[in-house]
Amino acid sequence: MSAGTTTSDAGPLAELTGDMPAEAEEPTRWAVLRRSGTFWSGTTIIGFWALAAIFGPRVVPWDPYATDLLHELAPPSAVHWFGTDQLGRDIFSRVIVGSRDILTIAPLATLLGTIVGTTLGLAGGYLGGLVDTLLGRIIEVLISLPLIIVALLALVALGLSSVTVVIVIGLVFAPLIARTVRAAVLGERALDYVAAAELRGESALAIMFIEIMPNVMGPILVETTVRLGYAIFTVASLSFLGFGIQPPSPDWGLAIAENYGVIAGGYWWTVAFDAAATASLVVGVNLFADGLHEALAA
Amino acid sequence: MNAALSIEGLEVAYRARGREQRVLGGVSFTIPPGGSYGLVGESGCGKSTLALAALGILPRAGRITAGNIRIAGEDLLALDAGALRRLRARQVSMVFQEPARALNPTLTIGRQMAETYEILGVPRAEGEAHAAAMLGRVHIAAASRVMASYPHQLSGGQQQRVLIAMALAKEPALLVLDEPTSGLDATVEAEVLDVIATLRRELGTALLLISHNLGVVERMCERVGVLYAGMLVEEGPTEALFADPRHPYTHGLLRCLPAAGRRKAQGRLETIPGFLPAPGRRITGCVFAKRCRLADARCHKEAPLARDVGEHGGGHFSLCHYAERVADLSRETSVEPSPASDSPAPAKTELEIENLSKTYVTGGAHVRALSGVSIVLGTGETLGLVGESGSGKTTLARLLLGLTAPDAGGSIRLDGTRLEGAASGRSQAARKALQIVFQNPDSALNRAHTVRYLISRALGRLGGFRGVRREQRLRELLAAVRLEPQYLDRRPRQLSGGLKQRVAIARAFAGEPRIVVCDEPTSALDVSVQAAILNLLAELQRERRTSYVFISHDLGVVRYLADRIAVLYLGRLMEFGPAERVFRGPHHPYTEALLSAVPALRAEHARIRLAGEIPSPVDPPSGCVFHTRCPRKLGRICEREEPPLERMADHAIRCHIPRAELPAA
Amino acid sequence: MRSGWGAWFARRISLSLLTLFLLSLVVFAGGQLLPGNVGRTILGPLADARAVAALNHQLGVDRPAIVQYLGWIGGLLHGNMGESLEFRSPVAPFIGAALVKSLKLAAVAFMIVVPLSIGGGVVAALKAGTAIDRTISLAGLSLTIIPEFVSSIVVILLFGIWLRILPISASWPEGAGPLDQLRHLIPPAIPLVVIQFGYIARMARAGTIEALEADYTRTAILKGLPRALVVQRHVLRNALLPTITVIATQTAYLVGGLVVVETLFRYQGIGSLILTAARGKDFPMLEGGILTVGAVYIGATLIADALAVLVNPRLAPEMTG
Amino acid sequence: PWSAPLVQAATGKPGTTIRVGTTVPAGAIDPVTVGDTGGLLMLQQVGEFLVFDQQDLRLAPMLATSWKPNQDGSVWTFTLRQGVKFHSGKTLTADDVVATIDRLADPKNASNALSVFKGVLSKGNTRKIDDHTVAFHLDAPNGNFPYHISSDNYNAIILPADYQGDFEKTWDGTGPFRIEKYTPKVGASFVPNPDWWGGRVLPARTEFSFYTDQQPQVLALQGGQIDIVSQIVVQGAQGLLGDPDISIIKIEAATHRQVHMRCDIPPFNDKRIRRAMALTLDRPAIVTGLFRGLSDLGNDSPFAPVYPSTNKSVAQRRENIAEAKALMAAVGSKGFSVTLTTEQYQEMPDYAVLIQNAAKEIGIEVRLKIEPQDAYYGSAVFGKSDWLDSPFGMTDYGHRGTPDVLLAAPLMSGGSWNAAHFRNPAYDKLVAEFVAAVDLSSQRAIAGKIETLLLEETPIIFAYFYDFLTATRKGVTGAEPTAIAQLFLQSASAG
Ligand SMILES: Nc1ncnc2c1ncn2[C@@H]1O[C@H](COP(=O)(O)OP(=O)(O)OP(=O)(O)O)[C@@H](O)[C@H]1O
Ligand SMILES: Nc1ncnc2c1ncn2[C@@H]1O[C@H](COP(=O)(O)OP(=O)(O)OP(=O)(O)O)[C@@H](O)[C@H]1O
Ligand SMILES: [Mg+2]
Ligand SMILES: [Mg+2]
Repeated sequence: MSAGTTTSDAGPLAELTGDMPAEAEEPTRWAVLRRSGTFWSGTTIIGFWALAAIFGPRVVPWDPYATDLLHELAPPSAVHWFGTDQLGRDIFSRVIVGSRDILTIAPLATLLGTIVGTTLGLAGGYLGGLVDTLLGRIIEVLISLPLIIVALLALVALGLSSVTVVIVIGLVFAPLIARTVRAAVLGERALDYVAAAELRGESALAIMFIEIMPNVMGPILVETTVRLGYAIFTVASLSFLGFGIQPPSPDWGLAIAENYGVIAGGYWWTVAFDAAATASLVVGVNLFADGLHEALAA
Repeated sequence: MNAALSIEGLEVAYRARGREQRVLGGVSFTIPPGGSYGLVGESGCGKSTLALAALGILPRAGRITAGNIRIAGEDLLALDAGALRRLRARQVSMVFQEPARALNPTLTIGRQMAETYEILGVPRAEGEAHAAAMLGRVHIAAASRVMASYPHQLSGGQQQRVLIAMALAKEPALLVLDEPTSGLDATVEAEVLDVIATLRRELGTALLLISHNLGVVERMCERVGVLYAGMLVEEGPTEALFADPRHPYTHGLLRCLPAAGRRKAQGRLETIPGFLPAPGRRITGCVFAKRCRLADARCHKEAPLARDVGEHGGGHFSLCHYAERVADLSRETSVEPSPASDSPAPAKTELEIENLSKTYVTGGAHVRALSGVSIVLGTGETLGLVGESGSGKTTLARLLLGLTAPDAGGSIRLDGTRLEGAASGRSQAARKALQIVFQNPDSALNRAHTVRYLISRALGRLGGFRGVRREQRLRELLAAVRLEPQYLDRRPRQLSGGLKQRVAIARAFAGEPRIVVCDEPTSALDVSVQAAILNLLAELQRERRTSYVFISHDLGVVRYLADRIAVLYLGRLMEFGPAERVFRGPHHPYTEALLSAVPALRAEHARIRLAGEIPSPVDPPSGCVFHTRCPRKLGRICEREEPPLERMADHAIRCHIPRAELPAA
Repeated sequence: MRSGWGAWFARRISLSLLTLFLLSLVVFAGGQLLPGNVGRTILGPLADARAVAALNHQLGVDRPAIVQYLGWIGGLLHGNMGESLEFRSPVAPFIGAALVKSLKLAAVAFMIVVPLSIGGGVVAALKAGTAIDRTISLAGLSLTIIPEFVSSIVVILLFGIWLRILPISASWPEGAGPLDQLRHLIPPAIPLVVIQFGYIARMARAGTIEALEADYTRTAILKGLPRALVVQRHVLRNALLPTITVIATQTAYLVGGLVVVETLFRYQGIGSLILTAARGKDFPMLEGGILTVGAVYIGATLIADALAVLVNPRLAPEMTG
Repeated sequence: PWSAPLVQAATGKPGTTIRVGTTVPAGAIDPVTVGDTGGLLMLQQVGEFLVFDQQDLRLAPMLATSWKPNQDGSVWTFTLRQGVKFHSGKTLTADDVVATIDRLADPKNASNALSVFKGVLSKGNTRKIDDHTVAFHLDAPNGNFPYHISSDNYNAIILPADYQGDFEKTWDGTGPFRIEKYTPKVGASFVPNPDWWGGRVLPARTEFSFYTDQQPQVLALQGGQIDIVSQIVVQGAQGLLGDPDISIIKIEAATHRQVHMRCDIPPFNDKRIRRAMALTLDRPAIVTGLFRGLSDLGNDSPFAPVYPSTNKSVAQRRENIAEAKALMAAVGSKGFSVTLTTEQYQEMPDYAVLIQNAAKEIGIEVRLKIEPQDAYYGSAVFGKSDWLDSPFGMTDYGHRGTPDVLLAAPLMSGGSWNAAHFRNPAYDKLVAEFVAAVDLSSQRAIAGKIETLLLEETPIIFAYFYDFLTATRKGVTGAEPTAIAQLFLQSASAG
């Protein structure tokens, strides 16, 4: 056989005939996700609340903000399905509409935290050396501060508004996400495709964001969804402590804070539905995260 | 007497992503007491699954769906938990592929060994004595020190020997070895295999040996089974099967190895086209039909039955309709001998490495990974870099590419111009000139990107191509590495190992490099794929006069490709010269040992055993670094004085022994 | 490796000190952002401005910020954590008392949750795929997401008010014995257990499943060891390492992050100490509290890492890195 | 003889332990600086005042047995009780009184009473006549001066003359209880003072537990872990109001919220708009809804119904949307939007929501900004405080024994708490007259004029003055709270 000929039937092109490689046959992650009951239950719950947030104000039976001091603390009935609160507002309407603020703030905060955290994690993990040591220290500093305390301090310092809540939770989450991302990046950094990119003369930014980032999207995605659960939790806790969403928002955490004192008096409905709603949303997000996690691990 | 292991119609399925996938489809064979049986086949064909199933330790996802297994006469599937435990305690042992993972990292070796005796009711002190003795039998000298160590404190070879000692401690009727040496150096592998062979003979243990290395199987086993897609396609006495394969697949496997002494100039290597079918896929007809050059319509429709095809008796079975025609395959593509030049034609010097050293500092320790290495490489030549694990091959590659900065003092010249130490400091032209093909394509290809992106990006950055030009070059490059355009939109995980390595090669060639470093580019691949990749590399070199620095621990492969060979030991250049001269000798005693340790098929030469472990590069031996293991050590001079790298023409050797007395093949 | 320990500790400790120093800077800088001033906070909004100025002068907070910080850190180097501005007495006893309380609560919570969740996780792993596994996993998932303020209220109402079997305040009376203290600590520990259970159980389950499929476990099974021994000696040792680390990282939260639980159960732990110090602009108290939490967290991770190395010496080389 | 500031007779069982839940003192317990309810409650457990302001807002003797003004009310002379001993054993004399009051009036002293004495009493003007007589030479005539040094001024517990600022060590007062143990942030306990001038102290011991929140106190009371919650607000305590195991002690008080509208900048610089805003509120409904009726109605002046000087003939303002709309129309305003800034405190967020809803009726869109208290007050000086700078804000004001301070600081030109930026010379003059008036009938007459003026101008909405509430377990008797959150326990019994 002479050099350069590739037509012999035992030649290299023949090596390509036959089956597709095994992997191409396997169900894709999306297919795994599609069959995941966990994922769909989560999506359904989140979807329900998202719809409630969008269309709630138009479909609820009462104006969620309308006070009626003559019918305060009325128990659940045909008129007020979930009863009324201390100002006589309809709890059912408030619970439905109450998903609004949390469903805006929590995802935005998580998104911010993810963006900042991913950037820090990529920088620390890829650049290494002094940058990493310094970032590592700062991350450890921030992590050793209990989350709720940082959030409280920052909110007191920066003033209360939903934007501040977003920024504060985002920044509190950033180091946690950065830590996860950094660990994943360290694994990737050792892989040869990074060396190959360096040998092409790619810039550090290109290597971080074009080469490495797509490969750590799995952990980032998982971390993000897990964080989203915590964000909901945290927003609710901050509202509960009076540092989050402002009255008269029908926000659930706020509602629980405003009313929990009266449950001992038997007015359980002022808190129960909001607590259940909070729990259901966090469960939803966690189920969603779990399903995603399974699919990514598959 | 009962067979040590008898398997009949074994079928195993894995549940993966919610589906059952059959990976073993009715395997039957028997190992007589004290017999030895080798199992070979491509990665993923079900070898490990078979071994695990045979011992009843399949992973959770796995399930035996049919068949039965008898160990020393007992029906494994019918035993209750207690009986199964007793059977395992006395009759069977297994050594896994990766010794580091088969030892519990949290317990000392002594403790783990003692368990074996504990369960047999041997008193503690006696058990320890037994364990120490057993370690002695697997050539571990400081038994008490090793027993007090944790697994991570031992080298891979030691770990594997410990596992073998542990496996043989209970003098089992059956020993299963799943690729017991594939993570080890050839020199260590040879020693481990020796130990196994000796002990097995002494204890009368039957052996099931799984290996993709046909040489190993040939050396160790009486019978061999060839597994393909969960089916035993051929089975027979080792001698007969290797000499006269009766299945096209076996035939292909044997022929795609670079046969001893074969060189790239002598033509292409044989390959097996296509891929292993995906597990769980229903196949009508012969499982191998799609890749078989003998296949006809019948093969695609009708599944062949196993039949005895042996001419010499002794049970030689083949699962092929046309077993008798397999022999014809050889004749079709016999080697066309072409004049092999003894030393490479004098070529222009492309790359000049002078006095290159590299010291890593980790945790206060100085690891001298490379020490004063000087090498030259001509245009269009291949430099083969060989040496045991840790000898500094990869370090040298990384220094060349600028991925690691060398110690001060040395220099790398490309075409006479000195290169900066770090790739980031080099000109784009210099970066373009030096590219690499990594060992593991999974690691080397960014799995997030498509083939199109992977290659285009390299074309853009290194070749400076844009737009239509780039698209055109992309097609050309694909054709050059024999990739069909249909793969452009796939991601690496949708490609087989061989295809991935082609993409990696295409990427390396995107900027028309002058030199490509290949760091063990085929060691992660099956032999059938390896041949195709070697062919490709050889062709690309012929077409483009690219120089290669080719790193491999497989001397067969190095011999096939290399024009010059550099032998490294503990970061020192021990020998450097034209390939044929290095192989033929006179050569360095270390080279001699490396050559003799290669378990080539039907090798005739006697093996040279290197005593002891590779010394630590943190604290290398005085004088000649090889003296601690050298079988031809002269005496005190070797311990005291580092021998110079003595040149004779273009062949340099670092040894105190006069050239005339040095060994030759 | 032995000599590595000294170097490892030295390195870790110096890094920890650096972290704590940075932490003190962050807190100090953050403290400057808090609105108002100490004098105003102590005297209230309606107090006369002259009195506020006089008080600020007395407390020395009218000095430049950097001077205050240097003064504070100088004192710290001499082992003096400073004086509380609000309480006008040394902060050390306040922090000491709060720390002891926080540690007690954390210890009780750990004592309940660690065996429970590790046991649960391991059992789930051993029975993976069965109804038991699914029950435990689902319970873990469901419990983890109940916000503390919800579970705390339920606990108070249920045990403290309706059933009256547990105290509703975590603060035990003067001179209470260990058992009585424990009784008071159980109610606030329950919400913490609820939150932590799922998290730790999940880690333990994952680790156990991984170890169960590991080659060394197969090696052990093939030795013919009884299953219980295989699990105990080979699986658990390896499986629980990541869990230890996770537990350690929870200490920062358990010791310093319990504002809600401490408020609801009237417990004077570090969390509420930090919060009141911040709101009162009581800088030495705030620094002291936060640094204490930081030190506890760093200490816990240090211990967890050292423990991990002890259990699995293979991790030792990483110590140098 | 006058024995103790007691309404109920001491009929309870002696020798019980009284467990009280209260707000945690915010800082060091120092009579000079204390400004929070937790702290003042601690002071009052061991310390006593010259006079006691009773629940009906009339003064009763305490450490002073009698007092009288000179003719124009510019000098007040107090006669001290004989034979009173400090816990340290020292006998009380005029020197102690002079030193105590001078200390509080000294601007160099970080004194929390400075704002009370401002323009009333200066340092050095408290003079000893003899060992048991003290004269106060005022900066200006003041008919209500005794209130300024009564229990209303919680800092004014009488201390030994040589007080060193180390109250937390000595707790040296003259009161019925002496300190047993004080643990900052945790609690305190007191035991009877056997030498008390007032006679027998009923309880064997009192224990105070500090809480940062009302809810845990309510729950602790319901759970039987404490006997008294020293102060509750209706929000969050509705459960207690109907609980048969709980008694509520209710004291009519002047505690209120001031909803200020800045008179100097839009949108409230026109008094018609301010009046329109005030007319939107349905006050009786608010009082029912927020306080279950446990509150008086406010008439947009500091004159709470509880003050004897209040002129009740001035008509109560009622919700009148039509009139409010007419006023808006008269100004030509179709409505606007404005932010109501207020504090995260008790019922205030709820009240803010009610204001928001009410304002909607006349086209005013109110946005809420509800801040933590310290953020709301900021530095508490003009230019650095949401409280003093916001165009529309709501501030909490505690009970005062007289309306004097409330008339002056928040409403007079240049008043230091004048968040409404209200400047009205006629008003300033009326207030000066009111303060100087010594007899009740002239006070009432001037009050009428002030009330009318404020209704016309409406710089601040005073919608309600709610009652001070203390909750006890059934069976607790003899506990006497005051409207500023003091709690006298010498006659208490836990049944
Ligand atoms: N736990 C598992 N779950 C699902 N599928 C599995 C599992 N283990 C192995 N497989 C699949 O079973 C097939 C056979 O695998 P096995 O490990 O037996 O092959 P092998 O011949 O030992 O390969 P190698 O040479 O790479 O070790 C492969 O397709 C593999 O992907
Ligand atoms: N980054 C590093 N830090 C410290 N030591 C290193 C580093 N890289 C390699 N070494 C050490 O340098 C020596 C040479 O390593 P190198 O990887 O070059 O060997 P190799 O010949 O490529 O071995 P193998 O055949 O196992 O790939 C070894 O002792 C190795 O442990
Ligand atoms: Mg295998
Ligand atoms: Mg290498």
